[in-house]
Amino acid sequence: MARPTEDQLRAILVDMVAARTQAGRLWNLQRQGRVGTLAPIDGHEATIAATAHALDPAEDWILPQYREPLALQRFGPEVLEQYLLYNVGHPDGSRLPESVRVAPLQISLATQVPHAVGLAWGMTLRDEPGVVTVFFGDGSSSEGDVHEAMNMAGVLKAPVVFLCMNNQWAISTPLHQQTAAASLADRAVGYGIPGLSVDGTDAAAVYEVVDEARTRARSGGGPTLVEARVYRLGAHTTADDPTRYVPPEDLEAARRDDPIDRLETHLEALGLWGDEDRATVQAEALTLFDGAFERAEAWPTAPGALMDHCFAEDSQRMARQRRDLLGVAGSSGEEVR
Amino acid sequence: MARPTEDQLRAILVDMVAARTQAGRLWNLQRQGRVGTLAPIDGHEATIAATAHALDPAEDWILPQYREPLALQRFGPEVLEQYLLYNVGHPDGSRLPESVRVAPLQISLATQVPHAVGLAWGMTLRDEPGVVTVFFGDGSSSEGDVHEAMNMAGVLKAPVVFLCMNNQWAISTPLHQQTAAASLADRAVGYGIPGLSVDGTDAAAVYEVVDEARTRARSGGGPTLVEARVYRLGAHTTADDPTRYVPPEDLEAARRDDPIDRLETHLEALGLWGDEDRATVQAEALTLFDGAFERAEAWPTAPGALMDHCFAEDSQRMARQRRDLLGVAGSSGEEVR
Amino acid sequence: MTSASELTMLQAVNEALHGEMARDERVVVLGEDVARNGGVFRATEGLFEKFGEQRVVDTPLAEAGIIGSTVGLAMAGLVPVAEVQFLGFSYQAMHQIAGQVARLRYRSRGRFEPAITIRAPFGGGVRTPELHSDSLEGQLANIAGLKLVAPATAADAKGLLATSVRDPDPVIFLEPLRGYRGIRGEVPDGEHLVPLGEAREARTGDEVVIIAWSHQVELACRASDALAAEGLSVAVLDLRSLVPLDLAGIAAAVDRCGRAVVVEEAVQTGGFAGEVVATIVEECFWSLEAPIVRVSGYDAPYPVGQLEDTYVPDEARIAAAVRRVLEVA
Amino acid sequence: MTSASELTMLQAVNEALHGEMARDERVVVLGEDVARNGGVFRATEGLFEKFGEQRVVDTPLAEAGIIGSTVGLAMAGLVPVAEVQFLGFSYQAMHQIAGQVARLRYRSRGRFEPAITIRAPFGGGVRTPELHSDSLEGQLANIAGLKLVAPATAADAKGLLATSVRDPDPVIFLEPLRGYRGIRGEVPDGEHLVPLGEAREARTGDEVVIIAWSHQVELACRASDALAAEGLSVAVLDLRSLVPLDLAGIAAAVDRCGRAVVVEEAVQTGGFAGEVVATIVEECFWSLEAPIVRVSGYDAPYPVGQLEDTYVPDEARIAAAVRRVLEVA
Ligand SMILES: Cc1ncc(C[n+]2csc(CCOP(=O)(O)OP(=O)(O)O)c2C)c(N)n1
Ligand SMILES: Cc1ncc(C[n+]2csc(CCOP(=O)(O)OP(=O)(O)O)c2C)c(N)n1
Ligand SMILES: [Mg+2]
Ligand SMILES: [Mg+2]
Repeated sequence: MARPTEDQLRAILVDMVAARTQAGRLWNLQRQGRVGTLAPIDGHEATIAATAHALDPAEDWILPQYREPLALQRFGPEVLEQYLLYNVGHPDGSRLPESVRVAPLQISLATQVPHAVGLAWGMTLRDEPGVVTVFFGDGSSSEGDVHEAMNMAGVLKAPVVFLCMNNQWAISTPLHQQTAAASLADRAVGYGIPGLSVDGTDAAAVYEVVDEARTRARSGGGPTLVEARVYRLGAHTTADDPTRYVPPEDLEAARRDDPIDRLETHLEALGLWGDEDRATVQAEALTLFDGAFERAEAWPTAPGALMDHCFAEDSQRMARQRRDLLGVAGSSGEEVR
Repeated sequence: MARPTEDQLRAILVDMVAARTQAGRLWNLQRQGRVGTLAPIDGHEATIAATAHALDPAEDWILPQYREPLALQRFGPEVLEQYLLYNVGHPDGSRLPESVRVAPLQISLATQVPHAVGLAWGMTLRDEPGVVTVFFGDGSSSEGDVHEAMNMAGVLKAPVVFLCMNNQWAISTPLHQQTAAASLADRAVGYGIPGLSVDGTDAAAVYEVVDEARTRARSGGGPTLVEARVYRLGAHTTADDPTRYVPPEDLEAARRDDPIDRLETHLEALGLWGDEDRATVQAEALTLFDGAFERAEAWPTAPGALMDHCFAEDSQRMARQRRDLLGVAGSSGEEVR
Repeated sequence: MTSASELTMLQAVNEALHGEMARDERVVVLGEDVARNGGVFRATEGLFEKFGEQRVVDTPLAEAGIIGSTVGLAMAGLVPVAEVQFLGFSYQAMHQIAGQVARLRYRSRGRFEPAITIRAPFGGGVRTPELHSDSLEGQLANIAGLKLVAPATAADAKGLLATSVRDPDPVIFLEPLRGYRGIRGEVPDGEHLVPLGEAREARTGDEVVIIAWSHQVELACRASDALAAEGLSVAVLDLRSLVPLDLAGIAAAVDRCGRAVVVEEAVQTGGFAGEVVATIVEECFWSLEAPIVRVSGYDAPYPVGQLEDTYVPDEARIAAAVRRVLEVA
Repeated sequence: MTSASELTMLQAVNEALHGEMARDERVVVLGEDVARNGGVFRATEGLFEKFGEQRVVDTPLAEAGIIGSTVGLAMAGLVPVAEVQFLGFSYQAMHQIAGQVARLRYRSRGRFEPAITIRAPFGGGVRTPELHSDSLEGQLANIAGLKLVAPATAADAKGLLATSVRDPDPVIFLEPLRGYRGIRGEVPDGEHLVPLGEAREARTGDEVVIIAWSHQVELACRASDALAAEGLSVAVLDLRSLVPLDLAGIAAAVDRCGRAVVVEEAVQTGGFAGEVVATIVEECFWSLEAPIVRVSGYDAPYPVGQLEDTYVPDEARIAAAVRRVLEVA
C-alpha cells in the first residue's frame, strides 16, 4: 500500500481548498435564491479529494451520493460545470461526458450502492481493469440496499470500494441513534470482505487505504469496505438548521481537526504550502467557478426537455403530450383528443 | 445460561418425532393433491422444538418463516390445527387464538424480521416482559429487511432473538453463493449486538443459546443473533426437485447427523427413550394429525371470506363488490351499477 | 360552539398529532428526524419535548425497518404514526406497505388491528431534489387494505389526520409540500374530526365539475373563481380520501353538471384520475354530455426545478380543460 | 417461409432467452435459482449449461440487489435480463425499479442506455402461496420510464420477449403462471420478433370488444366463442403491451363496436382497466353506445387457494359483462 507523494498531497490540498472556497460561493448563491437546496462539503474534503487521487480517472468509476462533486476535480472540470448546472435546476446538470467516469448524484439514499456492484461486475465481465468506488453516508449505511450490495459483492468478488463517509450525522440523527455498532467497518466481516476504518480528516491516511483497497480489487481480491470518520462541519443542507441539534462543543472539537488545516500545517512544515499558495488557489477556484456558473445560469432550457430521454423514442401518448406541451407550454398541456 | 433438564430434552424429542412423523403424512397428502405446496421440516426439528422449549408461551412470541409449525407444539395444539387448515387453502388457517403467541406464516421472505423489532419494542413500551423470537433462513438473511431490523433492534435494545435457520440452501442456491461470510453470526458485530453460532442439530446446544439470548433480552441487554447450522434433509418444497442440485454425498453426510437420531441416541443411553416410546409418540402424532386434518378438510368456506377482514368495515365499493360476489359467486362478480 | 384559529396546513397537522398523542397514550410517532428536530418541515415539532423519547422516536435511516416495525407495534397493541420523510421514499418500504401493513388484519383474519398511520409529504412546486415531489396515489390506491387520505385544507388536514390516527385500518396520509405553508385557513380548536370517504364541495356549480384532491383543489378553486368571472358555473369536488372513495358524491356532482374534469399531479398513465374517470363511467355514464378530460402530469418522471412549472398542472391548464369540455355541444 | 413448432408459453420464453443469449453476448441472465436449477419453473433451463456461469448467475436472495445491479450492468454496457421469482416480490425492489431502472436514461440525459429486461411470473389460478399471484400492472404502468409487456400466446411470449431484450428501454415482462403450461400454440422457429405497442385482434367482432391482456385474453376468447354460439359478434383485443399502449388500436376497435368490456385480474380500484376506460373516453367517447364495464378482481388482497376461483375473473363473468353492455339499448 502506497503513501501519497508530497506532490500528490499538495495536489489533494489544492482540490480541497478549491472545494471549500467554491462551497462558500455556492452557499451565498443559494441564499440569494439563485440555486436550489444543496448539501455543503465542509469537513468532507480530505476523504473525497484523497479518494479521487488514489483512483485512475481513465479506468476507475466514482458513484457519488450528493456531497462530493466540488472535490472531484481529478475526474475532470466537467464535474464542477455540470454540478453548477444541476444546482440551477437544469436537467442536463446530471449529464457528464463519456470521458468522465462519474455517475449522476444520487438522491434516493443508498440506491447507488447496488449499482456499483453491477457496474464493477459488468466491467470484469468485459475484462475492463477498473474499480468502482461508491460513496454513501453513515445514515445511508442503515438502508437495506447497502447490505444487499455488500453481500452480493462479496460473493461475486466484484472490484468495489464501498466508501462509507461517516460524518456522525444523518440530518439530525446522531451516529449512536443510527447504529449500535462500534465501527461501521465492522459490517465487513459479515460479508466476508475486508473492512478498514480511517480518519477521514487525514488525507494521506485516506489515500493509503483507498489505494490498498483498489489494488486488492484490481488483483481479483474483491471488494473492501472503508469507513472514513469525519465530522459534518456545516448544515446538512441549506434547508437545515443544525443549531437545533448539534452540540456546540462537538462542533468546536471537530473544527480543530479541520482536514484543510491539518494538511496545510503538514505541507507548510515541508515548505510546500503557504498563504500565497492558498490565496492563488482560492482566486483560481473562484474564477473557474464564476465562469462556469455564468454559463450554467445562461444555459437554455426547453419545455420538451421534460420528456427527452424518458424513452429512446416517445410512445404514442408521449408524442401527443409533447405536442400539447410545446403548443401550450406552461399554460395548458392536458391531453387533447 | 441453563442446560435443558433430561425431562425437557425428552419433551423436545417427543415434539421432534411427532413433527417428523406428521411431516411425512402431510407430504403424502400433498402428493394426493389434498393440500397445496408446502415446505418440509425435515432436519430443522431440533432447532425449532428446542427454541420453543427455551421460551415461555405465556409471555414470549414466535414469528415464523414457513417451515416451523409442526415443531411448535409447545405453543399450543392450535398451531397444528391452523397449519393444516392453512394447507388445505382456507383463509382462517392464518388465524391463531389470542392465547397463542405465534404469528401467521410469512411468505414474503424476511419481512417478518422488522415486525419482530416493532413487536418487541412495543412490548417494552407496554412494560410486558416477553421476548420475540423471529425465524428466518440463510437465504432470507441476504434481504435488506434483516439488516434494517437487526440494526434498529441494536439501537433500541429491543428484546429480540434473531434466529437464522441456516440450512445451507435457499431453494437451489447454496450458502457459498448466498454469502462470502464465514458465519452468518458474524453479522452481529456490525450492529453492536452479540452473535452466536450453534449446531442446530444439537437440541441441547440450541436450548442453551436461546435461553442465554432470552435471559439477556429480558434483563434489558437487547437483541441477539443466533445462527443455527442445520441441513435441509428434504426438498425445498413439494414443488422442488433437489436432485437437480444437491450433491448426494453432502446429503448423505447430513443424514448421519439427523437431529432426531442424535437426541434419540443420547436419551436411549440415559434409558429415557426406546423403540416403544417412539412408536407411541408416532401413533399419537398421527391420531392427532388425522383428527385435525379431517376437521380442516370439512371446514366451511364462504365466498364472502374473500373480503372479510380487508378493512374493519367495507368501503362503498367493497360493499357492492361483496353483494355482487354473493349474488353470483363463482359465476359473475363484476361491479354492477 | 367551538372556537377556531387561522393555521397553515403544517400547523394543523402538528395540532392533530399533539391532540392524538395527548388523547391516546398508545399513539407513538416514529421516523427519520421526527423527534429532536421536529421533522424536516417541523410537522412533529414539540412532540418530543411534550411526550418524551419513548413515544417520539428518531429511527435509523431505513424505511422498510420503520414501516415494518409499525406492523409489530400494532401487533403489540400500539397505534404507530410513522413519517416517511418524502412519499417518493415509500418505494423503499413498498413491500412492507403493500404486503404487510395492508394485510395484517386480513392475513390474521382480524386477530391483529393495523391501526397504523403513515404520513408523507408529496407533490411539487417547491423546487425539491429528485423523488421528493412524486405523486404515487395511483399506485397506492391499487393496494387492497390501505386507506388513502389527501386533505386540501388546513381544517381537513387536522380533522382527517385525527380520524386517520383513530381509524382501525392502515391509512396513508398525504400532505402537500406546497400546502404546508402555502395553504392556511380557519381550523376548529380542540377535537376536530372529519370522516373518511365523504367528498367536499369546495365550489358549487352546475355546468362542469372539477374533481381533485390535495393541492390541486386549491388550483381548481382558483380556476373556478376565474371562470365565474366569465359567467361560468364550475363546481369543485374535493375527494378528501381516494380510498374509501365517495362514489355517491362523485355521481351526484357529475349527474348535476354532466361534464367533468379530473385533475392530478401524477404521471398520467395509470394515475388515479383514470380510476375516477372509470368510476364516473360506471356510476353516471348517461349523465355525461361531453368526454371527461384529465389534467395531469406527463408520462415522464417528475422533473428538476427549471421544468417543474411546466410539468405540474396549473390554474390555466385546468381552466383550458374546463373550456374544452364546455365547447362540446 | 419459416417453420414453426407447437410450444407452451414456458418453452417459448425459454427459446427466446436461448436465442437472445446466442445472438448477443452482452446479454446476461441473473436472478434467484435461474442458473443451476433453470428457474423454479424452468424458464431459464439450459442457459447455464450453454452459456456458462459468467452469463447465467444465481444471485443471493435480494431483489433490490438484483435489480439494482442491473442498473450498474447496463452502465457497463451489458444487457441484463433479470428474473424476479414472482412479481409480488418486485415490491422488495420497487425503489430500484421506479427510482433507478426507470430513470437511468432520463437522469443521465441519454448517457446510459437502460437495456434492462425484468421478467416475472404473475397471475392466479395455480394455487400458489400468498403474494405469488398478485397482478401489479396498474401500479407499474404509473411509473414513467418503464415499458410493460404482457403476452397472451406462446408465439407472442417468444416474439415480445426477444423484442424486449433488444429494446433500449427497461421492460417489465409479465409471464402468466397459468399460461406457462396451460397456454400452447404454434411458435415460429428461429428469430421471431413482435413489436411493442401494437395490439392484436384475437377475435374479430363488431358488437362488443373485450379488451384484455395476458391470461385474460384466453378467457375472453372463450367467452367470445361461447357468445358466438348465441349469435353474438364479440371482438377480443389483446393489448400485448400496456406501455406503450396502442391508442389507435383501442380507438379503432371501440369505434367499430361502440361497446366495450375491459378485463383484468388485479384489484379493481387503481387497476390498469381504469386507465383503459379513461383512454377510451378520451379517444372515442362519442362512439360509446353503453357504459364500459370492468371485470376484475375485488378490492381485497389476492386470496388463498379455496377462494381463488371466486376472485379471478372467469369466462362466465366476462360473458355476463358482455351481455350487460349489450342489454343497454
Ligand atoms: C431513501 C431516502 N430516505 C430518506 C431521504 C431523506 N434524506 C436526505 S439526506 C438524509 C440523511 C443522509 O445521511 P447520510 O447518509 O449520513 O449522509 P450525509 O447527509 O450525512 O452526508 C435523509 C434522511 C432520502 N433522500 N432518501
Ligand atoms: C421476498 C421473497 N423473494 C423470493 C421468494 C421465493 N422464495 C421462496 S422460499 C425461497 C428460498 C428461501 O431460502 P431460506 O430463507 O434459506 O429458507 P429455507 O427455504 O431454506 O428454509 C425463495 C427464494 C419469496 N418467497 N420472497
Ligand atoms: Mg452522515
Ligand atoms: Mg435456507
